[in-house]
Amino acid sequence: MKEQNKIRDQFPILNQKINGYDLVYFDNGATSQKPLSVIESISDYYKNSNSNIHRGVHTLSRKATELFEQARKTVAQHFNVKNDQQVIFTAGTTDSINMVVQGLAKNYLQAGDEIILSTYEHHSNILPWQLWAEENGGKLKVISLLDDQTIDYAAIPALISSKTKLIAITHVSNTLGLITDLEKIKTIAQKNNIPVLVDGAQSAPHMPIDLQKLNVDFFVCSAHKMYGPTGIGLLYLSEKWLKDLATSKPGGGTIKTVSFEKTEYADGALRFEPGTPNISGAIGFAAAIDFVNLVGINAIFDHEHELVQYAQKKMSEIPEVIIYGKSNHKAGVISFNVEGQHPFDVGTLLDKYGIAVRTGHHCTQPLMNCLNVQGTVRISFAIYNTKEEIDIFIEKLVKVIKMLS
Amino acid sequence: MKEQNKIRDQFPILNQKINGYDLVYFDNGATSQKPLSVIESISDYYKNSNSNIHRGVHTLSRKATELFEQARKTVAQHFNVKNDQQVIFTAGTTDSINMVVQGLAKNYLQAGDEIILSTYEHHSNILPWQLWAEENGGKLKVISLLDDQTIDYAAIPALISSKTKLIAITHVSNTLGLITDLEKIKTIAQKNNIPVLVDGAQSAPHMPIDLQKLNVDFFVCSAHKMYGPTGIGLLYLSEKWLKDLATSKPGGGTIKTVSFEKTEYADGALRFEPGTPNISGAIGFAAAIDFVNLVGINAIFDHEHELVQYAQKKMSEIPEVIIYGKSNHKAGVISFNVEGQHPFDVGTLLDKYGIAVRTGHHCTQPLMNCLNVQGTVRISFAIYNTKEEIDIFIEKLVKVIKMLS
Amino acid sequence: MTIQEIEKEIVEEFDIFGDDWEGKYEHLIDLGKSLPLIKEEFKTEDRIIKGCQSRVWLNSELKEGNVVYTADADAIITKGMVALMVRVLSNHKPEDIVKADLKFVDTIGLKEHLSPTRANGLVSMINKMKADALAFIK
Amino acid sequence: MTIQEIEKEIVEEFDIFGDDWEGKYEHLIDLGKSLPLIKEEFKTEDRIIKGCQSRVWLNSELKEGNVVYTADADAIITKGMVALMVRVLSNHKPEDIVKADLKFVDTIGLKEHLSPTRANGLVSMINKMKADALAFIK
Ligand SMILES: Cc1ncc(COP(=O)(O)O)c(C=O)c1O
Ligand SMILES: Cc1ncc(COP(=O)(O)O)c(C=O)c1O
Repeated sequence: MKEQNKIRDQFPILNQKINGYDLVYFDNGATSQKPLSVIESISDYYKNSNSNIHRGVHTLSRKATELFEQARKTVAQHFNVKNDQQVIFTAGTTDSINMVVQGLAKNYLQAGDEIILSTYEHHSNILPWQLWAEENGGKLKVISLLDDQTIDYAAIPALISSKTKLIAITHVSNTLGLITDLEKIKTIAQKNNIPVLVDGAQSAPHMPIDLQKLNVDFFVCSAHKMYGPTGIGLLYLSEKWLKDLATSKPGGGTIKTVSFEKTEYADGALRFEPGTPNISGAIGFAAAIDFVNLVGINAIFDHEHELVQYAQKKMSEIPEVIIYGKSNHKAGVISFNVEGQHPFDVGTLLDKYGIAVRTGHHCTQPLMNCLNVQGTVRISFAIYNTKEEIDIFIEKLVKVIKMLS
Repeated sequence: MKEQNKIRDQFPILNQKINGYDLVYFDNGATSQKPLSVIESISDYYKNSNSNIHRGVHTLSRKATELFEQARKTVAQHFNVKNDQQVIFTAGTTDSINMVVQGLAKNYLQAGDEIILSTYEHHSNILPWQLWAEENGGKLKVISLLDDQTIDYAAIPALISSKTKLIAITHVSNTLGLITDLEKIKTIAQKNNIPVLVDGAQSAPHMPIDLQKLNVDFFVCSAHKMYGPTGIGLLYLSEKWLKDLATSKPGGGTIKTVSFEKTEYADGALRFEPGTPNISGAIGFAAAIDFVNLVGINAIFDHEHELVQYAQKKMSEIPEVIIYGKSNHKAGVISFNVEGQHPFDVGTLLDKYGIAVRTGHHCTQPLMNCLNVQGTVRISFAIYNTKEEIDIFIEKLVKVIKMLS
Repeated sequence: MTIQEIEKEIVEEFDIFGDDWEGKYEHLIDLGKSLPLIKEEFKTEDRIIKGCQSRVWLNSELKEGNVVYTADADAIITKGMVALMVRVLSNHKPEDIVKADLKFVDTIGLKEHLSPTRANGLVSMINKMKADALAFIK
Repeated sequence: MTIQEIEKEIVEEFDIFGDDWEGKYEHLIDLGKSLPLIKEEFKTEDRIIKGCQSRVWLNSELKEGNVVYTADADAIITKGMVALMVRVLSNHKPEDIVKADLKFVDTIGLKEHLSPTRANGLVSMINKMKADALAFIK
């Protein structure tokens, strides 16, 4: 509890009133709040070391380059990446996925090829593939869900053909919190020699991830969902794809030599980081990882797991509440509806009580269709949330239900 | 002078010693420093209003959305854009250009088509076109420079054919500071009904830009070169291209409805802003524009122009100094070499005296080839630079030349 | 009653609740529940005004020089707001509708629902109501 | 002399300048100018070590059990550094070269030039020198 207070002290934004009530921030799946150490890493950078990086001969430029490359090392270490060149800074998960799709479209994917996705993918892991498929005669195959909304692993082999070129799957469903069993996916993929892309936007903030052990081809996530700033994310490439993924977004900094006749591209991460990168973003990302490691990612997982268990139990006691994806194996996310009520009304009234939740389709419309709902209400936790906040939430939820019915 | 001090007070980074000497920051072409108001707009955002934007029903989300959309309005107003949906936030100039190229490649450019560029383009305005050309059988045609390194406008008509699909040209050369006469370009383009893309990375920080008057198809720039944060830039689209530019980078937020069968994309700016945008970046960009407007963009231009005149005059008095692009019609940039010396040595020694300059090819290798040099030394100014700093620079440059020879 | 008079009436109606926002919202919800606002046959795709989350249907007709609106929404709070808008604007001359400033929303403390960043389609609905009125003038 | 002895000699040579960085750099520049470090015929494309801005050429040979380096650079400060490296490492057993820690660069206050973020190719050159030495062992 004292520990918890010390953590909350790091997040000044939590000390505010909304409509006269203490803010309860349960919208961490959309974006987490940022600790002071992250906020200050950014201002410190601008106050002391700001400069453009690479190629610079002056002191500030060297300082900034070292901070930026140190950030790359911090990210690499955190995810246990062997060679820090495999860590590519992008604008976020969506940007990372687009870079993979555009690169693969150039020298790997052919007309008629198939990509396997799951029903609970985020739009950001659907639309880029869908656009590729539409424009190039490709095909998306969708893994269905079982009645408890977990992935129907047994259905995957039947989806695989000689045309299957990739499995792109989310690690943790942003809507349901369910954790995909990547070992099962990988066993099937490896047997058929199919590369795997893991959308880690919702797993990276909540659980330990060892990319050497995970041993997939692509892993992507966003800093802003894991205590870091907006506008920066990770694209991890396996050693193979670091060489083989085609350049889709060239620009200043990605090259060795340029002439109008011929351009020789750089090796390593630089080939995928055109133009001036989000330098302060990378530094803030590293500060966020330092924060996570100070608390301990396992401690974060345990804490959030406890919150989920506690909240699900309490919510189950409210007869009008329908919880989706009610498994125990889930990260800090719960999606629900109140019977007969529109999620928008529930969210609006909870907000009046100072409780920030997300409502709607959560960028997972295919999952909504599968659940046969317009939307859900989603609460999602971070390390700074408490059981007391859940108690408040439950109390107010009961009030809201009364108001609406 | 008092005004100038008040401005410098806004930039805490300038008050530092490098190797015992006062920092003289003449690397503004690479990236400018940031005033406190920009730095604080970012920390304030994270301390008070951080949340994911759009679709949110809770108070913080509304606050963050309003700040983000207000930032769009601020940028639109500054560049006199009619409809703020024409302002698209990207990761920077390079990202903006890539979005244009990728979009045009889908439904506008055909095999055999030609793009016209100038010899003094930045790699970021060469490589994306070159990659498109290589992969799709397109062709780049290059406008040559006259002996004084200005664009040979008279040569353009001969480059135009029925296959010419776009002129992509930099507004201000990042290496030479020369200002392109866009009216001449536009006259030729309009006569032949050819769209124009303007790379404003180096003009937006230094001179007033009215996009309604300018009336080009695409205009791009980066916040970090105009007192704003890294990781955020502008892609301006004309009304026509806001509708017609193909979606190349889809993701969460860019849609109306999604299913695995069919996706309906959103109208307006959102279609080009997939995933969680760089929210704090957009807010910092707006704060930077507020700073520019407080000082006055015309005052900035005049001040920098005076510095360029002053510095060029003083530099001309040093016999070993060769200035490139020695026109009077230039923004705050001067490129030079010391006869017989490598720019890297000049830059390294100036840095020892606390003077930050850029050396090398400045991501303009084709221009270097044209100048027949390996690289140059570049000094570039911002509103906080002073004549006193130029005096120091000149004094040290003379010393450096002595040390090297 | 003129538009202004109806606005005044609504303001007084909500004034009773003072600072009691819960009372206000309960009243709004009651308004939302009180009546079917639109004929089922009018709830067609082309009459939908899409917010991100909550959908609004609107039908506009000109009857004896006045615009008659009927509308509906799928979320009850939105529907309450829709009911207020219809009560204020319906059965008035197009000219008066176009000029209406709808300040009452601010006064009764529900302004946030008309924020353009709100995901409920209300702003689009009002724009549509005014646009339809304008079309009847021309 | 052993590698360490040469390092010590260089440290003493630079110690004379104390805090006078200008003196140090003038000395470094003189070292760079003093001699052609590599035969022109060896300045081939495949012997170039590319920094972003300043280029280094390196040639390694094994002569009577010692590695003999010759090298050059196009920027004079880089060339001075190259001259120091060659002076320290050339004519030693591959085993000793591989182990050398080259702390003298730090001691004489030129460490920044060995920063991996420096655009001068020196770090790559040292890596190449050591890799070549290692190759001679195997
Ligand atoms: C003329 C010009 N174009 C494009 C760019 C690329 O801008 P960014 O690195 O912010 O993407 C620059 C920056 O160096 C530039 O000067
Ligand atoms: C599972 C999942 N994938 C992708 C994304 C997109 O991330 P971003 O918006 O940071 O690009 C999200 C964020 O909502 C997500 O939850």
